[in-house]
Amino acid sequence: MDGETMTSEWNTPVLELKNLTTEFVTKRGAFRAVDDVSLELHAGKTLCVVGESGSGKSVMSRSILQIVDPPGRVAGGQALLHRHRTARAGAGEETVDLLKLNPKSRAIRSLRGRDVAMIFQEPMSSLSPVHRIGDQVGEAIRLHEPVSKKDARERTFELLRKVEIPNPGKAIDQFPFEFSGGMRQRAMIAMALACNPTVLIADEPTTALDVTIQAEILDLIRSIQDDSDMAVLFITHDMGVVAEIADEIAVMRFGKVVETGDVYDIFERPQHYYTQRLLNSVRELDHPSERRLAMRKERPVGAPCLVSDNVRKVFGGSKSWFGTEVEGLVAVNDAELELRSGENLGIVGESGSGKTTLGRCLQRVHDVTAGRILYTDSSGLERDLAPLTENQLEQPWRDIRTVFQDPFSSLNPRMTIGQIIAEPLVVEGKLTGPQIRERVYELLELVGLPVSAYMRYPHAFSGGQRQRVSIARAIAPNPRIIIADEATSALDVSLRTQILDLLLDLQERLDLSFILISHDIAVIRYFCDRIAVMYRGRIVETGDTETVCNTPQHEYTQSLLSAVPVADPRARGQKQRVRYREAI
Amino acid sequence: MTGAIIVLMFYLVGAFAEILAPFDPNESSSANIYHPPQMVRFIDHDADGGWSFSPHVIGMTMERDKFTLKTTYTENPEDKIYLDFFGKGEPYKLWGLIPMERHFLTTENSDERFFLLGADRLGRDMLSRTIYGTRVSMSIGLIGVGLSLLLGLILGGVSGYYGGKVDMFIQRIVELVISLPTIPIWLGLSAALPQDWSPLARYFAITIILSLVAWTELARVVRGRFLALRTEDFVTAARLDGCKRGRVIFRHMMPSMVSHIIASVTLAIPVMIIAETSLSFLGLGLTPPIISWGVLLKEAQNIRSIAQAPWLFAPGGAVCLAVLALNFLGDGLRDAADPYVQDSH
Amino acid sequence: MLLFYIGRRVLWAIPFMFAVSLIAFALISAPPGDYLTTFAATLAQSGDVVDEARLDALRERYGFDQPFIVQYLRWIGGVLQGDFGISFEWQQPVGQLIWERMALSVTLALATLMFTWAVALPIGIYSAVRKYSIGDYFFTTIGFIGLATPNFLFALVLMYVAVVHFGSDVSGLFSSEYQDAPWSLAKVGDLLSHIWIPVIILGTSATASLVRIMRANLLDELYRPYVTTARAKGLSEFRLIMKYPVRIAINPFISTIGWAFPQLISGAVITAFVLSLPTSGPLMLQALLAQDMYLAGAFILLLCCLSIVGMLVSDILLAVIDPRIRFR
Amino acid sequence: QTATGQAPGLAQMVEAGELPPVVERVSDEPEVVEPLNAVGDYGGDLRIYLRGSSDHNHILRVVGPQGLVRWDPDYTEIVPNVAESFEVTEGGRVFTFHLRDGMKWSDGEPFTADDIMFNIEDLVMNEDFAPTPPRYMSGGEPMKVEKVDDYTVRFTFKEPYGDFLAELASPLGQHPVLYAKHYCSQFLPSYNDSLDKLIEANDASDWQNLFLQKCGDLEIPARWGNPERPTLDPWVIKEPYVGGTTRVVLERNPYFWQIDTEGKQLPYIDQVVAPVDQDVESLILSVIGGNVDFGLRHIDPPSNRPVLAENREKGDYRFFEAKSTGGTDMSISLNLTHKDPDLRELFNEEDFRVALSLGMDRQEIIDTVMLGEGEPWQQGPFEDHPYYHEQIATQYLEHDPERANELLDGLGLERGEDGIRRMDNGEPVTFQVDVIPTFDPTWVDSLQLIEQQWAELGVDMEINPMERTFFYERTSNSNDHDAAVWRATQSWVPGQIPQMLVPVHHDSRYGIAWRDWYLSGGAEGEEPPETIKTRLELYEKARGLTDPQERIETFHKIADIAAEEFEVIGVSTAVPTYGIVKNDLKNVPDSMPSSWYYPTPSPTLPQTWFWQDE
Ligand SMILES: Nc1ncnc2c1ncn2[C@@H]1O[C@H](COP(=O)(O)OP(=O)(O)OP(=O)(O)O)[C@@H](O)[C@H]1O
Ligand SMILES: Nc1ncnc2c1ncn2[C@@H]1O[C@H](COP(=O)(O)OP(=O)(O)OP(=O)(O)O)[C@@H](O)[C@H]1O
Ligand SMILES: [Mg+2]
Ligand SMILES: [Mg+2]
Repeated sequence: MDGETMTSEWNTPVLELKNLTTEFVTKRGAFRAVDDVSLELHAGKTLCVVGESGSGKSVMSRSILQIVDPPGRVAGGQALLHRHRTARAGAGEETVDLLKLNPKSRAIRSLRGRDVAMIFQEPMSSLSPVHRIGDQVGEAIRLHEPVSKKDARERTFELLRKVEIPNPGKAIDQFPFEFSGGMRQRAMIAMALACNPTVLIADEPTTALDVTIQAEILDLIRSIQDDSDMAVLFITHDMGVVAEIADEIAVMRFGKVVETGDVYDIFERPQHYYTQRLLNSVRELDHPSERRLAMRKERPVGAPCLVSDNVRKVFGGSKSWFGTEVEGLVAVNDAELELRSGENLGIVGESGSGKTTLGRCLQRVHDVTAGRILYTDSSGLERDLAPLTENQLEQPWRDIRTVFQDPFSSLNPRMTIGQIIAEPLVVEGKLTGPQIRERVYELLELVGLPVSAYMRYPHAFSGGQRQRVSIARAIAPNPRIIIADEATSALDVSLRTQILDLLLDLQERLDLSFILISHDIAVIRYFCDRIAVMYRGRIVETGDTETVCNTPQHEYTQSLLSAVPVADPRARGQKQRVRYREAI
Repeated sequence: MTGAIIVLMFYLVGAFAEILAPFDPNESSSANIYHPPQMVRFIDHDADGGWSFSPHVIGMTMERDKFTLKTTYTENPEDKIYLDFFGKGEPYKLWGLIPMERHFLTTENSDERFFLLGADRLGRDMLSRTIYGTRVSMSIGLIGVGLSLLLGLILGGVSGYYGGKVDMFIQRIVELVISLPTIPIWLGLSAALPQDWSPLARYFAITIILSLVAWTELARVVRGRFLALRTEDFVTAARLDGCKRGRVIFRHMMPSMVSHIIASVTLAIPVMIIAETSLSFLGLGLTPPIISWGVLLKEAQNIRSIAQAPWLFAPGGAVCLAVLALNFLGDGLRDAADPYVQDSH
Repeated sequence: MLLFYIGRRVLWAIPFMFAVSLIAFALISAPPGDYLTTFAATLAQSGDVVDEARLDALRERYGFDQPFIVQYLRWIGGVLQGDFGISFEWQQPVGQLIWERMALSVTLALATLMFTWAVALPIGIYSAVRKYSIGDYFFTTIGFIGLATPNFLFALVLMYVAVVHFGSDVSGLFSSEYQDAPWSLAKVGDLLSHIWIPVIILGTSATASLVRIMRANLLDELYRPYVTTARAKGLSEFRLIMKYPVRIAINPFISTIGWAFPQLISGAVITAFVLSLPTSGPLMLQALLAQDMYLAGAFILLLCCLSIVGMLVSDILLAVIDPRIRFR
Repeated sequence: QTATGQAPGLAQMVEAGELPPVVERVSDEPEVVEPLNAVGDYGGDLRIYLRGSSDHNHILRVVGPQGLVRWDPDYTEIVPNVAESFEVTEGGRVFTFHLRDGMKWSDGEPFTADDIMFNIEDLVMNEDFAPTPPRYMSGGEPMKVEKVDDYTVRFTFKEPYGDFLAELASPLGQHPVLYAKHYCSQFLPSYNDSLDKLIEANDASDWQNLFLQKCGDLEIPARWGNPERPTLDPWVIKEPYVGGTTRVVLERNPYFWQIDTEGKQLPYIDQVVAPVDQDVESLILSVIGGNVDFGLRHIDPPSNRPVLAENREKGDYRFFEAKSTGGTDMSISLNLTHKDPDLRELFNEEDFRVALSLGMDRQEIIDTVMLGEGEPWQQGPFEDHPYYHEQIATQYLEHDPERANELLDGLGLERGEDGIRRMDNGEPVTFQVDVIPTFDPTWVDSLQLIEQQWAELGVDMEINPMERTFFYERTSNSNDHDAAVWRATQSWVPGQIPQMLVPVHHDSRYGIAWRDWYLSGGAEGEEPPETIKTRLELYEKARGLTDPQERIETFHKIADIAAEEFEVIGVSTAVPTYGIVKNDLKNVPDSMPSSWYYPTPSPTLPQTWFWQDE
């Protein structure tokens, strides 16, 4: 596009990618993750990048700041940052080509975080485990602005509050592992926004957030954008979000941009075959899966097989390390929940409300502080899992599988994908070596990964690819119950339906039950028979999915549903959002 | 790669010491006391100007000053000692079993001797001694480190993985061993050895003593790492995969420490070799007639060697070389185990 | 809170000390014979001859003919009352002999520890960040040569070179004029001007191993996602590495303080012996070799105390530095 | 002759009134010493060294035992020392000593017969303090001591005791004049009623311990640990030898009782300074660095000689010779009272021992290990010594493997397939030789050669190196050894214990069980055969003789028997060692005997040594 002729400030790009190409040079040859990508970012505008999982979105965004991990390198192209066109432009600031700068130079360092800030896709692993949240966020401020420690802390506090982290005064001194996934993600966002960047690169920044908070965050970004003409590059799989915020859309596939255009154009007149499929999937996801409904007719839901009876989980309670009484954090508060065999149960709820914790309790990964977990195994025997020791849990663990919320940290960095998926099979010991291999190949294919993934290590995958590895691992040994914690959040919509259908397939074949923890109401509606809503550690409402979605009883549920973005740009801003706050 | 080759070479040298050593390491000779090292010359010039390829050294004659008792050697250009590859030398038994008499390098005339690394105070060939020392020292390193590695990993792993009472108990044992200064432990344990054990038995006992003292360090580090690792999701995932504890520890957690373990192992081997030397210093470790690098260094450990026979420190060079090679081998192993590095080559 | 924890550890240490003392005493008594046998042997070595009848009488008086446990109880009973017993060799109360030497030992060990850390950390970081650079190879090689040379040999060579080529004497910790002088500022200065030699001798091998360990651990952390995050913030490479991966890679370092310290003290024994340092090492070694039980016992007990303190410190530091451990 | 001169430092103190004049300080009958070369000047330090702990005897050797009598510098005759003169009467049963009139302890208190009576009655004969050493007994009874007058004491024995004077001259015979009554009596319960307080104040465990702490004893470091203790020595302790010290300093005794021929009070040298080094190698470095004025102990093995010789100019020192008094540095004793009956039978075959001796190539050992110093030798004094006994010194020295093999064949020890001989029971002839490698490094070296040489005979000897306490325990106490190496540097003169001729000492490792029998009066151990018993009787007799010639003859009788029995196998003559002395240090003889009983160098009177620039 010819930017120079456009005199209007409005349409002038602040960041221009020209023919960006990024390669991974491995033993098996060079692999182009980003192939000749050209994009423009305009001040005050949002460019949404959607695309297939593994299509190079994250790598592209990292290439801009030259922080691609070692075997990767930017092979060509330009990333022109027109500094003079930004709101905070000072005298003498002009266009720089970010890719020309030495990645270790002071020049690029001063741009990183200040001019161009970045939110990473995997917030769980992207924070240092041994530094306090406040320290990590505040550092970004102190790096680029001459403020005192105290001021920085104050601003950090303010930022944490803005990104809706409850009790920021306490959170500021906590460590990342004390945070829920969504909280970490919000911390990341706070960190990126710390210096009011002119360009914000957000790589799936809201995957771990429930829709209420997501809406708040999107509002926050928008308001900053309004204030300071921040340009936003927003990578997401959630077409609802795209419809909500995008000014322009770029669609990526196999490292290339296959389609760009105005948000309305794309939604209404998609050109590329992939875009069309994507939008179809969105529509499909809007109502319950036909398959599921058909299946239920054939084989009705059975008796409860996993029951949480007043389960309570307190973190860091009475016996702390230094031997004093400390009031713990009640993550799960007398949760009552039952999963029936052959049923799909969805859990939705605010970020940090204890969904993950509840899931882990149900599986007895965490000790529970109080309550019972009644599990009925295939022979019909009911057992309370709560008091069991690790040895006794062997069988239940084989039956109940889990997909972790953070795929990256749940994959052993020193094992190949093949080894990881094969592990439960190897341990089970039922199959021979070659059989296991066969099975792994089969699983890889089922989740849409190439066979070549077998020999590679987790770090060389995209977020969505890792998530699929997690799923493959969970279904590998034919379990009875699968607890899937945000199992599809990093997948593009078409892949998402594909995976959900796969799970339904399995259910049909194997009489599986699912607990699906998700923020994506569409996914829940598509997949789940019943739904449980969590709020602050409590189950506040349960019921049939459709019933709850159509006539929510609890106020929180109402607010949640009111915040679900609609995948239609025309409907933008029309919905009335309500915010629920419990009186404390 | 080079590291691996050199390490392999060291072990081969140890294994085939009898063949590689030109002479019996214990054969002393009053005529060769503190014989300095000789250079090998490859080209032999005839009297009439012609030349031929025949490796040889120039013989030397000893003189001893009656008053200072100092030995001096003068080259005797007439006296050429010709060397022979795989020639017949003193008969020996390979590994005490197979009778042989060929040596890798010998003199053509079996009465003559040559000293590439010089000779010690009894006129014994340092090259042969260093070669024989390789056997004992490298295996002490290997066995001792192996043992302590095993102990350290198992106990440290169990301690860090289980935490709680088990951790408490194992940590107390570790602390006990750590807090006792090494020298009294050495003294006490060596005291427990029967005094008429054969040198070989004593050698093994000492190896075990060394590793009994050495394992704690690793155990403690491993535990520290485990405590941190235990909370990682992928470890939980492994548990949920149905892995038994052993498998969780060794298949899933241990690889994350592989760098550290490799580093400590490559470090522990020289430490073992040196510890053996220190024991020798105290008169407790290996003592002559056993030949180890430690014993040789201990023998060289006096002013006289420093001043007049610096070649006696050749075994020290061997230690250095072995240690460096082991270390580079360790680097290679580490890289092989590092997924990030693997992709980038 | 921390105090409570320390308190608990200290309470734990009491039964522990008993166990240690028992083992220590057993170790000392393990070698056959007793102080008097050694005494006779020592004198014989110098060509002196001892009066045998005298030895037998002393043996009885010192109670060497009594069973082990009786001797132990007698000793530990005294220790509990602050009486470490009498050194057989010197006929002096053990309490008079140990303290000054212990203090110097601790000083030396601390100095060495600081030296090793000061050298090892930067080099370790350097060789991890610049893996396979010339500098990496250089430091590795130097370090390993240091590691592969027995300390006492190094000490001896150094002394020889100093005496023969520079005509100076590097042994000891004080110049002769300060040797028996009371403590003063000048004496401290004199100490400082001498202490660097043993520090270097003792420090080289420890440095080499720390460098390698640091390097290995750091390499593991360098490519973690959180490092990239920090990089994206615009942190300079140096601060970045120092603040994030180093902080985590230092974990095993901390675990080592616990034993590094006591081991430095006991590892220094032979070096101190060669260099004639007035630290506890040579005296302990002599006491052990001479089977001067109470003296050796007191040293071992004190060293054990130091280790326990060291381990306590390292546990606390570990918890402070790695919150994952603290909140396990 | 009376004292007229004194050190400048002392003269100043006299002037200041801090000290009485020199005539009063020195006895009315001072010993007048004729210095070796010249009358000296006052001043300077004598720098020696100490090696770690238990090196107290090095101080003693320089300061001198200062007993009633001492050896003359040639180690042949006993001369008065603290005693002004002595008489031996009644066939060697009565010894009368005349003390020096007006002689003083180092604190100025008079030294009289009372001090000797205190030493003998309150300490030597005090069973609470210590058992009475055998050297003060004869015929199973302790001696009797009377004070004849203030300056005369008389010692009476039950049986004649010709060796008594030699015992007194040795470092172990100093008891009668070791403690000053006026000072040391305060630590005895019989003299001090409030001793308990003193014990407590000094952290001592009991009065014996307190006494040792304060007054020391013959051979313990604490003797040099208390600067307050009065002595009769030329130098007295200033910086004491206590645990962990790094330096010991002695300063001149202002009341010392010897003067030179010009009437100048000895010693010439102001101070003796001894840094404490742990390692022998660092001692050698000190010597090379010129920081040692006189050194002999620890540095004297021939292996150090080249380095020391090389650096003579640098260190500004010369060598002096320290002749051995005889015997061998290395002897191998097979355990003739072995617990294993088969080995015992084998070892008791004299032919076996002779064969081993003939199988040794001594010259090769000397050339290789001893740098060519020494000659093949079995044991006993050298040719030029009055006690020289040819047979015991020189039999079976030749290297004659043929004869040796014949002898072994004659014993019916057939060679097995591996070339090793078999005993009657079919077991190979294998035995271990216990040795302390740190004690004398040449031992292991020599053994390695011997091992090979004996292997030629079909005898499988194994070297069993061990730490010294293990060695003592095994070889001297529990009698568990097959064979052991020890030194046997002896000339059999009075005072020395001839442990290689008669099993009377724990170093008699060929017959520890016999020794136990002898020392316990037959209660323990094993009754020895006639040949040993005869020797033991002769030895007892010899100790009583006063006539030197008669004593020599008796010893030769013992040696005759011992030579016939051939219990101990020697290697070579004890190598003459050497010491170093600074070029500017005068009156040091170029050669002196080296022996503990002498003890080197004190009879050469270091108090007469002095500094003089060339
Ligand atoms: N370190 C690496 N080595 C080799 N290949 C890599 C590496 N990192 C990423 N890739 C590959 O690059 C491609 C693009 O990855 P990227 O993370 O950009 O995908 P993405 O579009 O962000 O996908 P997702 O939506 O799943 O996050 C993927 O196919 C991935 O396998
Ligand atoms: N290991 C822990 N230590 C202390 N607090 C914890 C720990 N894990 C979770 N919490 C706290 O428990 C609460 C619930 O966390 P949980 O991870 O279950 O939330 P979630 O519902 O899964 O949220 P999200 O949707 O954001 O992942 C949070 O407030 C979190 O801070
Ligand atoms: Mg991505
Ligand atoms: Mg969660």
